[in-house]
Amino acid sequence: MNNDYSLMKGNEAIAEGALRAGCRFYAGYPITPQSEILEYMSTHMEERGGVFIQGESEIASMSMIWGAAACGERVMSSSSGPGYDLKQEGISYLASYNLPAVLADVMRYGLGDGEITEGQDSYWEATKGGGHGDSRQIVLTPSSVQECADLTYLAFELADKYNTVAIILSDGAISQMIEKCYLPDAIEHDKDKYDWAITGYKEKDATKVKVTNMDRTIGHEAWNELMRNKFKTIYDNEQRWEEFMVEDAELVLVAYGISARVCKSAVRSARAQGVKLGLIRPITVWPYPDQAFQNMPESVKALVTVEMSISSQMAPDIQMASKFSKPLYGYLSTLYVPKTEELVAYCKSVLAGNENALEVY
Amino acid sequence: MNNDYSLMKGNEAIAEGALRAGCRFYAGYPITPQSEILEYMSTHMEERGGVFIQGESEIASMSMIWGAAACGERVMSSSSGPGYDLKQEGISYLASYNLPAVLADVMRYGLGDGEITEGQDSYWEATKGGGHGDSRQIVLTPSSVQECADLTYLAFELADKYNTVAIILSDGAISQMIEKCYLPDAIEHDKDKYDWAITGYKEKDATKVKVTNMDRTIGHEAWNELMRNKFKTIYDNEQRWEEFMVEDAELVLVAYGISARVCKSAVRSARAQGVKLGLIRPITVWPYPDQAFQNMPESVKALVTVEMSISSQMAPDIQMASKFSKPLYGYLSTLYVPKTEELVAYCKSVLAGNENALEVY
Amino acid sequence: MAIRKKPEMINQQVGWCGGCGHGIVQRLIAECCEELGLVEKTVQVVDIACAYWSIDTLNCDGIAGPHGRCAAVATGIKKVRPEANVYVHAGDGCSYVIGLAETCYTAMRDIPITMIVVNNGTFGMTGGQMNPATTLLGDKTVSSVKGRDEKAAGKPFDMLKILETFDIEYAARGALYDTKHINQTKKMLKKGFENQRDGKGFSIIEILSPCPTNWKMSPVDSMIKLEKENELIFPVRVYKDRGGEK
Amino acid sequence: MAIRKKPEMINQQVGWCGGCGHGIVQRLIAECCEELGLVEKTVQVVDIACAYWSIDTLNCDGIAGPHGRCAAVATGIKKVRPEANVYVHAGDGCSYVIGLAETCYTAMRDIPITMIVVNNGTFGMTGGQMNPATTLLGDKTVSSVKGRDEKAAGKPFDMLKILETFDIEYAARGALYDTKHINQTKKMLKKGFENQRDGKGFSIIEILSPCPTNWKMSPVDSMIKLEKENELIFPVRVYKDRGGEK
Amino acid sequence: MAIAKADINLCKGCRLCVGACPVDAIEPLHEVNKKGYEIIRIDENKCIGCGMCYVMCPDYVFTVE
Amino acid sequence: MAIAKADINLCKGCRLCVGACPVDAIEPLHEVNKKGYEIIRIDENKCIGCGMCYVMCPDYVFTVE
Amino acid sequence: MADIIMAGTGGQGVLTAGKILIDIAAADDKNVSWTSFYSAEMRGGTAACCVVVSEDEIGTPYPDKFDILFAMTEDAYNKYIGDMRDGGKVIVNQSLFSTCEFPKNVEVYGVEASGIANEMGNSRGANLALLGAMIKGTGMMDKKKFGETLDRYFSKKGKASAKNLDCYNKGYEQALKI
Amino acid sequence: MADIIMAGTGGQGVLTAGKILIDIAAADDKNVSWTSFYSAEMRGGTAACCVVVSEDEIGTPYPDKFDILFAMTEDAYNKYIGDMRDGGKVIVNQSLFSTCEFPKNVEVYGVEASGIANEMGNSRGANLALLGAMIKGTGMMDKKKFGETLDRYFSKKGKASAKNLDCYNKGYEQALKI
Ligand SMILES: Cc1ncc(C[n+]2csc(CCOP(=O)(O)OP(=O)(O)O)c2C)c(N)n1
Ligand SMILES: Cc1ncc(C[n+]2csc(CCOP(=O)(O)OP(=O)(O)O)c2C)c(N)n1
Ligand code: SF4
Ligand code: SF4
Ligand code: SF4
Ligand code: SF4
Ligand code: SF4
Ligand code: SF4
Ligand SMILES: [Mg+2]
Ligand SMILES: [Mg+2]
Repeated sequence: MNNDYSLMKGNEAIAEGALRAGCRFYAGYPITPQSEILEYMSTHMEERGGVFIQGESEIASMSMIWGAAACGERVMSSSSGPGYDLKQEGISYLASYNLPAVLADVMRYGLGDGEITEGQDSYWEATKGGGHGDSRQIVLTPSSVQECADLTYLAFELADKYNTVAIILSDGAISQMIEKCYLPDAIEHDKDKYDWAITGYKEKDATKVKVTNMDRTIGHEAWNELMRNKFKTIYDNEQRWEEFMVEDAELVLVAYGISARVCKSAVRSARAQGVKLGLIRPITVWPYPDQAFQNMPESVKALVTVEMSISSQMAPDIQMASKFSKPLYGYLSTLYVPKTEELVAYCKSVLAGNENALEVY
Repeated sequence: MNNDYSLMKGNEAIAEGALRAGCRFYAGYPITPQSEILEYMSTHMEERGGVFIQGESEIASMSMIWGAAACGERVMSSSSGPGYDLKQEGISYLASYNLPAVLADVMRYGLGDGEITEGQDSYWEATKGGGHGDSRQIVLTPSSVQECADLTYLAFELADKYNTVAIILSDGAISQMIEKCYLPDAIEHDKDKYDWAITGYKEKDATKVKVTNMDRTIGHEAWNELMRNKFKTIYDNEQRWEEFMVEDAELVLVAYGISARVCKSAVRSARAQGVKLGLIRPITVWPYPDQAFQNMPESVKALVTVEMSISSQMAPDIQMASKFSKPLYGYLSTLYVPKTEELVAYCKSVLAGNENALEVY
Repeated sequence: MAIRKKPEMINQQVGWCGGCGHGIVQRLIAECCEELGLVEKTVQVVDIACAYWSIDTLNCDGIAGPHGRCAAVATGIKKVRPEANVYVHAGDGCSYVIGLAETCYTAMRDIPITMIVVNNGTFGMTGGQMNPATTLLGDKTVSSVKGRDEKAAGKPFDMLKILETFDIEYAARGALYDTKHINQTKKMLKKGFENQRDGKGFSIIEILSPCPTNWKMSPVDSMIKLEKENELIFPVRVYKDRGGEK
Repeated sequence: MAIRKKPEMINQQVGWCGGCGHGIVQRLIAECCEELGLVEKTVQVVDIACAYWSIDTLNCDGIAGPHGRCAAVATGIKKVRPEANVYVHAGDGCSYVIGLAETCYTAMRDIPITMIVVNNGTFGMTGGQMNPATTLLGDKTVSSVKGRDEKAAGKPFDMLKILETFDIEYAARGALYDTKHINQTKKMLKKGFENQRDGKGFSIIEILSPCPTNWKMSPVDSMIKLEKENELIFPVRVYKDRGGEK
Repeated sequence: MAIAKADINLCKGCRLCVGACPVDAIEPLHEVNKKGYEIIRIDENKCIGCGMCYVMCPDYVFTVE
Repeated sequence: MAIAKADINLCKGCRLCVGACPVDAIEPLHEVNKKGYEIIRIDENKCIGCGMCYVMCPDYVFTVE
Repeated sequence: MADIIMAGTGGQGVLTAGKILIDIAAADDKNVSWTSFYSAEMRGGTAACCVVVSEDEIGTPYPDKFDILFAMTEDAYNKYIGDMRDGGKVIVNQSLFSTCEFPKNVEVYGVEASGIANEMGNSRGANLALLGAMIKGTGMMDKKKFGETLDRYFSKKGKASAKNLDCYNKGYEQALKI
Repeated sequence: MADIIMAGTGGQGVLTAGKILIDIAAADDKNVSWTSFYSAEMRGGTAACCVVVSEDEIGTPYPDKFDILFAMTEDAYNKYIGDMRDGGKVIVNQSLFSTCEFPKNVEVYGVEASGIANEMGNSRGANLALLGAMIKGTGMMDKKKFGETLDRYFSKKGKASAKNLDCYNKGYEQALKI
C-alpha cells in the first residue's frame, strides 16, 4: 500500500487499480460514464508494456479479451448500460471456458436510450445476468474512489483464484467523483504460470495444450460438478459487506455504491436527531452477503433498501438473505442521488408506521 | 379455435401461432434449436402479406423489429442461448419506448460455447434480464406444442395490452417435439390503430407524431410512475399457472416447460406407488405465480424444484413466493431430460429425510 | 435573390455545440424535404450520438436507433411504411464502426432509404475518442493522446469505397467547410431523397463535418483542418450513381 | 513421387459430413504448418460452426471463437502471443455476416494473422439457411424455399472486393472442386502462413467449398455446382498481394 | 434588395459566418448574448443579400429577405 | 513405384476420389464399412501413384507410398 | 397405450417412420408425441426418435422405458434393448442383424426390411417394411386402416407411390415372431 | 468542515476551481470529494461542481445543503442560494452580477473576478480571483499556504504562470463583504 495519495476519479482509480494488479490487456468501446477507464488505459497501458485496443464494438472487445485471457494474460474490459448488454454473450463464453477476466460496469439511470445520468440500473443484469447458461460472476460494488482501486485489484485476485469473471459494478456518481485514493502496489502477472493457457509454443512438453469448452474436455458430469463447487465455494467464502451502527439500530438501511454513501450520512444525521438508523452495505452483491442478515439484533424493526432504480432490484436478495424476518421498505430514487434529509424523513415515517412495505416481484 | 388439429413441432406452433395473432414482421438469425421458427416464417410470412427478413445478426434483427414495432406492426423475433444474449440491448430499447413485441427464447443447456442440447439455461436471463435498466418482460413458458401456439397468441395480446415485450421461454425439447395442436383462429392486426405509431403521413391531424424515449416525452417522474404502475398491474393481473394434485400432496414439485411434463408423469407414477406428489406448473415466470404458493395445504411437507440447469435458477422465485414456508429441494438434471422414476425415487428419498435441502444463492 | 429563411420543419434551436456541422446538416435535410414536398411523409432515424438532438428539433416522425443500428431500424420502418420518406442521420462511429455490418447489409438489401452519415472523425457525443474508421493518423484524441498511431490502431479507411462494391443506387461524399461545398452537399442530399421518392435503391451521403469541441479547435480552424487534412483522405465526390438501372 | 500421407498434426477422424470441404481445408492447413515448420507454434481459432470440429482433430493449441468473432479472438491472441502462428478457420456466415465488422476491423488494424474462410454458400451447422453474403440468387435453402429472391433478400456480394480496399497484406480466393484448384488453394494458404511468419500483415484466403448435406446434392454434384455456378459470382484469384511493402 | 437579418439570440459565436460573407459585412463582436456567446453584427450598408451567411450558419441565425 | 492405399474405415462414401483419379483406378462399391458408408476399392494394377486421390479425399483415406 | 423407441442410423428414415406413425395414430384419435435426439453432427451416427401414443393426456414425451422397440440396425437394438418393459415387443430389421439371443421378457418380431425394400426397387422403403412388421407384431392398429392412412400421408407430402404401400404390406406379411 | 457548491457557465473554469480547491485541501490533510453534474450536451449551459472538505470520513459527496456558495454568475447564484445553511458564506463574481438583496441567513462576499482577470490579461483567471475571495471570506485556509499550493498545482500540470497567483492574490485583496 502506497503512503501517498492521488486525487483521481473513480474511473481512473479502476483503471490504475487494474494496471497495478498486472492487467496487461484492455479492449473496450467508449460509452458514458465509463469512457475515462478506456481513455486512461489508452494513455497508460503501453508504458506498462501491455496492449490497449479500442475495439470496433463491445462485442469485438469482449472477443479480444477472451482471446487474450485464453493466453493467460490479465485482461479487462469496461462498459455501461446498452454497451454492457452487448457483453453478455462474451461473459458466458468466458465462464464456459473457466477463464479469469475483470469487467467494469459503470451504471447509469435505467430505462432509456441515451440516458447517461447517474443511476443504479443494472443490478439484476450484473448479479443474475452473465448471458445464457448457468454462469455466475463475482460482483463487487465500490462506494468510494479508494474502493474503485482496491476492489478492482481484488477482482483480479479473485478472478484468478476461482477462474471466473469478476465484475466491478460501479455507478456514474462514484465513477465520476474525485477523492483521495491510496493506490495499491503494482505487481507483475506471469501469463506463463498456467498449464491451460494458449502459448503457441511447446517447449515445456509435447502434450497438446488446448483451451476449449470445458465440458468437452472433462465431460459434462465433471463439468457440472466443477461449476457447482465453484459457485458454492465462492458463496461460502467471498461474501463481503460493511456494517455501520447496526448493533442497536431500529431501522437498517441496505445500500451499495453511491446510495450507501448517502445512507451513511443519513445514519449519522438521524442519530443526531435521536433516530437509530443503521446500515448494511453489501460490497459483494454476488455472492450476496447473506451472513450479514443472519443475526439481526432484536432492536431492528424493519429494513429499507435504498437504490437509484425504478424497481427495487436488490429487494429480492435482501428478502432471501433476511428470510422475511423483518419487513422491507424501499426508498427508490431513480435518477436522483438520494437526499440525506429526505431519506431520514422517510425513515421516520417508516418508524411511525406511515409507509407501506415494499411489494417485491 | 380450430377443430382440426395439426401435427407440428413446438417451433412451428410458435411461428404459426404468431402469424395467426397477426404478426406481420419477423426478423431473426439462425440458431439451433429455434431455427425452425425463422424457417417457418421465411416460408409463410409473405403469403400472409407480411415481411420476413433474415438479418445479418441478432442485433440487426432486433433493431429491425424495433423500427417495425414503432410503426405499429405486430412484430416478432426469436433466438436461443448466445444469440438471445445479443438481444438484451434491443429488449431494453423496446421497453424504453414502451413498444409491444414478442420474442421467443428457445433454451438449451447452459455454460457452453456450441452446446445445443436440451436444457433450461436461461431462466434468469429471461426473467431478470432484459438488458440494462429496470425493464421487465412478461415471460410465458409453454410445456406442450399446443401451448406453444396458445401462449404465443396470448403473448401478442399481452404485449399489445401493456405495451410491453412478451417472451415465449421455450426449450429445445418442447420446441423440437411434435404433438397435436389445435391452432387458434387467425386475426388481422391494424397497425394504424395507435396514436403513437410512426406513419410518415399526417392526414389524421397536423400534430407531430413521434415515437421517442418516453422519459423525454413525458418527463422522468411521470415515466417512472408509468413504469411502476405497469409492472404492478401486470404482477397483479397476469400470474398464470397450473396446479396438479396439489390439494392433498405431501411433496409439491415445481417445474415449467419440458420438466413439468416429466413431473406430471412422476406425480401419476408416484401416486400409483402410494406417494402423494403434486405439481405447481408456473405458466408465467414473470410475473411469477406467487398466488399459487399462498395457501399451500397443510399436507405439503416440502417443495422440489425440477429444472434442467446447473444452478437452480427458479429456486429464489419459489422461496420468494412461498416465503420459506416449506423447505425447498432441488432436482437439477442439467442437459438430461429428467427421468420419471429417478425423480420419483428422489422424492421418496426427500420424504424419508435422506436429502439435503437446496442451498440457494 | 430568393428569400432564405430557416425551414419551417425545424421548430426550435439546435442543441449542438457552436460551430458544429450537425446543425448545417439538419438544415440541408429540412430544406430538401420541404423543396421536394416530402415533409409530411418524412420519418427520421437518428443515432444515439450527437445526431440525436435532431429528434428534439425536427418536426416529423422520428425515432432514435440504438447506437450503430440506425440502418437496421430504418429497414424495419421502410418495410412497414414503404410510402414514408425514411432517412437516417447518424455519426461515423455509429455507421462505420459498431454498425459497419448493419450499414453494409442495408446496402446489400438495397433498401430504398436515404442514409446520411456525418464524418467528423471522432466519437463526438462520448467526448471525442478516436474513431477507428475516420480519425486521421496523427490526430490527437482522448483515446490517442499522442496522436493516432498506425501500428497500434490501424489507419482510417474510406467506407464509400466499400459501399460502392454493392449494387446500390447512390453513394457520395460532401463537405461543409465552405458555402460552395455546402451547396454541393445539398445537391447530393436532394439526389438521395429523390432516389427514395422515385422508388430507386439505397442512397448514402457522407458529409465531412467539424467537431470543434472535441478537436479542441476553433470552429474556423476546424473548417480549415477539414479542407486541408481530412479531405485528402476522404475525397469529396460521387462514388456511385446507378441511375436507377439495375 | 513423394509420399502422400495424412499430416501428423491431424490426430483423428474428422467430424464433417461425407464430401464436405472442411476436411480438405483442414488437411491443407496442416500440410502448410508442417511444411513450414510451424506446427509447434500454431494456434487455431475456429468458429462455432462446422469449422468447430477441427478443435477436436488438430493437434495444436486452439480455441473456438464466439460465432462470428473469430478475427477478434485471434487479434487478442496474436497481441499477447506475437510469436505464435495464429490462424482462423471459420465459415462464411461467421466471417462475412454476423462478423463482418470484426473481419473488416482486423483488416483495418492489419493484424498479422492468417484468416481462412470457408465459403460454402450457407449456414452449414445450423441446417443450411440462406447465407446473405454468399447464397446465390435462386438457390433454395430452408430459409429461402423458393430460391433466394433479390427483391426480398438482396444478393450475394464479394467480400474480397471489400477487403482489398484495406491496406492488408494478402487476399485471395481458392476453390476445392478439383485437384488442380485444391493445389492452387494450398499455395494461397501457404502464402498466408508465410506472410505471418515473416511479420507481414493480415492475410485472408477464402475457399469455395461444398456443403452437400445442406445443398441436398451428392458430393460430386456439389463440386460441379461450385465450379459452374458459384465460381461465376466468386472468382478464384488473388485480389491483393502487397508484397510486404507498406 | 434583399438583405440579411440576424436573430442574435440564436448565435453561438462560432464566427463561421464572418469568413463566409463575400463582402465582409459581418462583424464579430465581443458582446455576448443571453446564453453567453459572443455575437456578430451585420453591416446593412455592406450586405448584398447573397445568403452565404444563411448557408454557413449552423444555428439558423440569418434570414435573408 | 509408389501406389495408393486406402483405409476404408475412414471412408464416408462421397465418391469424390473416383472422378479425381486420372486413370480410373478407383472403383466405387456398394459394400459398406462399419459406419454404414459405401466404400471404394483401388485397382492396384491401374494405380500410377499420382496422389490425386489423396489431394481430393476429405477424409484422409489415402496414403501414397 | 404405447411408448415406442425407433432407432437406426442416419439416412434410414427412422425419424420419418416415427412421423408416419404419429400421423396415423393421431388420425385414429390418439394423443401422440414425437421427440428426437438432435445433434450437432449433421449426418451419420445413430438416429432415434421416441413416439408416445396414448388415449390420455401425455405426461413426459421421454419415457424411461419402452413398450416397443423398432430397430433398423443391430446397433440400435443393442442400444435400447435394456430399456424395455416386461412384455414389450421388439421389431428388428433382420437384413442388418446377426445375433439371436433375445432376452426373455420381450417378444421379438423380425423381417428382412432392407431386403424387401431393395427387392421392391424402393431403397428408401425399409422403414415402411419394418413399420408393417411392427403393426403385425404389436397389433396396435388395424392393418388396412394403417395402410390407407400411410397412403394419404405420402399423398399429402406430394410423394404418393404404390411402392410405399407395397413395402409396408410385404413387411407386414413377411414378419415373423422369432 | 465545509460543503461547497461552485457554479457558473461552461468555459468559466468552475470545475477546475473545484479541482484546485480539493487539491489544496487534500494536501492540507483533509478528506475531500469533488462531484460534478455531467450532461450529454458538450458545451454551454450551467456548469457546477460540489466539493466537500472534511476532517472526518465523508458520507455523501452530494450534500443537501451548502456552507459555501461560489457563484461565477448571477444565474448560478439564483440556482443555489436557496440551498444554503444558516450562516453560510456566499462568494459572488460581481462582474457578472446585478441584484443586491441578499437573504439574511448568509454572509456575502463579492469581487470583480472577471474584471480582475481581464485586467491581469488572464481572461481564464476569473475563477482564481473568485477563489481568492473565497479564501478571504471563509478563512477556511491560510492565504499564503493556499497560494503556494495553487502555484504547485499549475506547475504539476505544466501550466505554471505568475498570472495565476496574481489573480488569486488580487481576488483575495479586493474581496469585500457586502
Ligand atoms: C451499444 C452502445 N455502445 C456505446 C454507446 C455510447 N455512444 C454513444 S454515442 C457514441 C459515439 C458517437 O460517435 P458518432 O457515431 O461518430 O457520432 P457523433 O457524436 O460523432 O456525431 C458512443 C460510443 C452507446 N450508446 N451504445
Ligand atoms: C450469436 C450466435 N448466433 C447464432 C449462432 C448459431 N450458429 C452457429 S453456426 C452458425 C452458422 C454457421 O455458418 P458458417 O459460418 O457459414 O459456417 P459453416 O457451418 O457453414 O461452415 C450459426 C448461425 C451462434 N452460435 N451464436
Ligand atoms: S461534440 Fe462535436 S459533433 Fe457533438 S455537438 Fe459538439 S461539436 Fe457537434
Ligand atoms: S453441414 Fe455442410 S459444411 Fe457442415 S459438415 Fe456437413 S457438409 Fe460440411
Ligand atoms: S455562423 Fe451563426 S452561430 Fe456562428 S457566429 Fe455567425 S451567426 Fe453566430
Ligand atoms: S447576405 Fe451575403 S452579404 Fe449579406 S451578410 Fe450574409 S453573407 Fe454577407
Ligand atoms: S474421397 Fe475419400 S471419403 Fe470420399 S469416397 Fe473416396 S475414399 Fe471415400
Ligand atoms: S494415386 Fe493416383 S492413380 Fe492411384 S488411385 Fe490415387 S488418384 Fe488414382
Ligand atoms: Mg462522429
Ligand atoms: Mg457457411
